[in-house]
Formats: sequence, structure tokens, C-alpha cells
Amino acid sequence: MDNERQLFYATLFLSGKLVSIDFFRKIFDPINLENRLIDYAELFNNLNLGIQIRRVADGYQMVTLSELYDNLVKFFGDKGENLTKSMLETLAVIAYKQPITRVEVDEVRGVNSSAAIRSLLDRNFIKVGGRKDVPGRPLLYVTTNSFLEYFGMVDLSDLPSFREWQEMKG
Amino acid sequence: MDNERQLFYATLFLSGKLVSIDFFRKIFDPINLENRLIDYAELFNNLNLGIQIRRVADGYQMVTLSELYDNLVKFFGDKGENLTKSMLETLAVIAYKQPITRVEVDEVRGVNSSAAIRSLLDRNFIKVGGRKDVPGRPLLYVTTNSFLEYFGMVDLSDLPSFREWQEMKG
Amino acid sequence: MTDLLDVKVSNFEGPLDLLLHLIYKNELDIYDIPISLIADQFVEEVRKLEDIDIEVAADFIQMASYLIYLKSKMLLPQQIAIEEGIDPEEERFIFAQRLIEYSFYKDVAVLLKEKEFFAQRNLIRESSITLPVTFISDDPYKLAKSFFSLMEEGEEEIKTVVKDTIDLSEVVKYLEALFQKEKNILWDRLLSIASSKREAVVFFLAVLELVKQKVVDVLQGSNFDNFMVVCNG
Repeated sequence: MDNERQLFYATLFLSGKLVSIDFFRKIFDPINLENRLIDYAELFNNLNLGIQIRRVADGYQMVTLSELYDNLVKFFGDKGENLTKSMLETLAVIAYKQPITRVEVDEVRGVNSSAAIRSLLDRNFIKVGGRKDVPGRPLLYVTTNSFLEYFGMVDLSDLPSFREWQEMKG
Repeated sequence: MDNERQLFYATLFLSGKLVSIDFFRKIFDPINLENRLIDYAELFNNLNLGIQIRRVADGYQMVTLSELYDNLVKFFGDKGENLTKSMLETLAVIAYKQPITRVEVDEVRGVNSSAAIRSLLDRNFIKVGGRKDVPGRPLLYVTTNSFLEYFGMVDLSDLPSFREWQEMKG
Repeated sequence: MTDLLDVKVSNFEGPLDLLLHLIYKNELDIYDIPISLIADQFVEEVRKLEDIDIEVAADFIQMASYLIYLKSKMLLPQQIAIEEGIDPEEERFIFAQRLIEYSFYKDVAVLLKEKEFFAQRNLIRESSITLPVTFISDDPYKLAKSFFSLMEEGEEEIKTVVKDTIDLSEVVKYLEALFQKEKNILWDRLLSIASSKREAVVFFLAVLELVKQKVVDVLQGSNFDNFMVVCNG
């Protein structure tokens, strides 16, 4: 096996965390790199070792197979709390309408979203991405890579568009 | 691939540290387990993924291939891992003469070894292995599995004998 | 139907959530909502508000008053509505759009919940593994070298232990000679001559002894200042 592929696996193993494609671009030949990484991940996953390489947010991450979850969670399950309904709803609005102010989120949801936004900031799922150029210059919120990672998404296009949703609804 | 083998790999991946055979004995069928684990490790290592499973002390650990060390140490090197000369000397005395008291280490080295022993206890390279049956009942120190792991030894018989060392010196 | 009617406001994320529930329950077309019916049912639910905090209640009450307003506009004869520059149908359309948009995000939230569930089943290791920088040099032979070198040293050399004591009377003699020669010396300088803390203490005791013998005097500006030892001879 060539050295680049081994280094890719070894890096993901040591890191444990998400490793961005930018990182690999710095240590490997950047030409056509993304296709090679996709191949490496697929080759690894086909071995079916109980460990998997998943493509998520802006990079790759080594994780265990979901089928093993029940066996492993007893020993290694140290997850944070699941998101509440109001946090999920707020996150959904911000994901589609970012950058967005708190008041604009409130308007869509019909309720005050301050508490949900605070929790989402604490969990690092959203961050402040500037201020809106209107009176009062309110803060604008955007989603983070941690948000994509947490939900196992590569980018926002993993979520259905409004049109797709309408068609689905019939 | 059967579930046990996948769980073995997934466990070693998630832990990152040495996982004792005792642990696997609790979650897998203990009959003939050691032979199965040796097989699993060999099958994994033959894939040559840049990641390896090594048998060390009383368990298994997933590590990166030593050939990749130079490429990986730039990003994952931990500079805090260096043993000082006095720690190394103290550890050497304890390794060869264990179980041994602090005063006995002092006698061999000709200097006070309290600080070095404290650091080695912190690093989990040595531990208290009882008390010596002499007046004052001083603590006896022995080396740990982490010690074996750090020096890449399976057990204490891997320590070079006096004769081997003399030959090496030439 | 009675089960569906028995709703608790606190089970809903907000007034829009409750409205969607009412539309679903009545099997209504979201694009053609009978405002009058929905307004009445909504107000009925809001009346049941009891154990709900003020801030959340305010959102429901605001929606209730908007629905009543909308209902009253719908009831206006078309002629008057036109005269007053109000288009009830347009308001109803905007209201429907708002509900549809909210309904979309509500569904996305459910989708995210699913994604959360599946993503969490892929366990990760939070902490990275670090490689020891001394990896190459820390082999067992390093231990062997340390140990056997020590053992050999022990065999070859017979260590002579130097008795580490300082004789006060000798120091007194030494300092007396020094003061005779230099006449006056700052304590700082004596400290710099001393090779250890213990010696410094002995120096101090020696100076006190010489003061007692009236060989020297000690002059000091103020407390904790440096002081000068002056020879009386």
C-alpha cells in the first residue's frame, strides 16, 4: 500500500476528531486530492473492520460502525445531551436563513428563541457571524462545522430544499 | 466479518490506550479467547493500513506504524513526554531490582531519588507493590504495564541482561 | 377526535405549532384556511392557559388577537374593505405562507432529530493520541545502560564522604583577619563570599560573636537595610 494512504488512515486514527481536507492538502499532493481521499475512505470502509471513515463537514473522521453502538456505548458512550425540540427548530431556521438575527428567527418560529440560541452557542452549533446593517446593529448568527459534524452532514445541501419538501408533501 | 472481531477493533480504536485481555474476557466468550485475539491482531496487521495492533504488557493497543513516525510526529508529537536523566536512572534501578524501596534506590544511585520517584508515580511508570518487612515497613516500588508499553516490551524478560548489554557495548 | 381535541398548550413549541395542529386535526387545506373556525378554536385553547409562563403566554395571546383581527376583516362586506384599503384575501394568503414556512422548519427539525440519532451511533474518540517525541531513544537498552553503568561505577570507585560541617570558631578567626585587613565591609559582600546558605548563617553568627567581643561594630540605616561591619581595631 502506498505511503499516502497509510498516512491518511494513521492521521485519522491518531486525531479521533474531524480532520479537514485543508490539512491533507498541506501534507499531500493537492492535485486531484479529494478524489483520492474518497477512494481511500471507500477502500477502508469496504474492509468492514467495525471502524469506518465518514466524510463530514469539511473533512474526514474515523468512527465506529453504527451497528456496534449498543455494544460499545456501555464503555465509550460519553455523549452530551440530545438537542431539545426548540433547539432543533431554531437550528433549522438558522441553517436555511443564515446569516440571520435573533428577531428574524423569532418571527419565523412565532416564539422567543433567546434561550435556544444561547444553548446553541454554548454547544458551538452556531456562532456570531457579524452584525446586520440596520438600526441597533443586531448580531447575525450562522451555523458551524460542528453543526455539520454533529448531524453527520457534509454540507447544507444534505438538507432538503423548500421546493423538494413541497414536492414531497404533494 | 464476525461481530466479535469488529468489536475488538472498534474497542481498540475508541480507547486509543492499552486495553487489557481481562476487559475482553468480560465482553467476549473467554474460552480460547487469547488465541482468537492474536488472530484478529494478525489479520488486521496484514492489511498494512498504517495502523497496527500490538500486543503489549497484558493487553492490546492500536498504534500507528513506526515507519510513519517521522511524518506524524510533526502534528501529533507530545513534547511533554521526555524522561529526565534522573527519572530514567531511577526507573532503570527499579526495573532491574524490583520490588525495591526508595532508600535502596538512593543507595544504588548515590543521590536522593524522592522527586524522581514522585514523577514516575505521576507518569504511571511505577506503582506501590506492597511494603518491605523490615523496621519502618517502607513502601516497595514495582514497574507498571504503562512502563512496559512505553518501552515497547511485552514483559520484564525483554530487559537486556548484563551479558547482553556488555555484548552490545562491544 | 376527542383525544386530538384534548391538547395542552405547553406541548407546543409556540402558537404556530398549535395552529398547525388545529389545521391537521380539522383536516383543513393549509392554502384555504377557514379563518373563522381556526380563530375560534385557537382562542378556546388559549383560554385554557393556566400553568404557563408569562413570556410564552404572551406569544399565544398575540397570535389570538391577530386571528380575531383577521376574522373580523374577513367578515367585513367587500365594499367597505376595499374602501378602507384592506384586502382580506391577501392577508389570509400571507398568513398561510407563514404557516407553510413554519411547517417546513418543523419538518426539518424532525429530520435533524433523525440525523442526530444516526450520527450519534457512530462513536468517536474525543481525545487525540499523541506520539512520544522520545519514541526512538526510549528502548529497553537505554534502561540497561543507565542501570549497568550505575552498577559499574559502584564497583570501581570507593566513594569518600566529606564531612559537611562548618566550624564557627574557625569562621570567627577568618572574619576577624578579614576585618582587620579591610576595616569595613558591607554584609552583602560577606554573603557573596559564603558558598552556601549554611555558611551564610555561620557568617552571621560569627559577626554577632565579634560584636560581642567588641572587635567590630555594626551600623545600619534602617530595619532590613544592608549593614556595614566596622572594625574597631
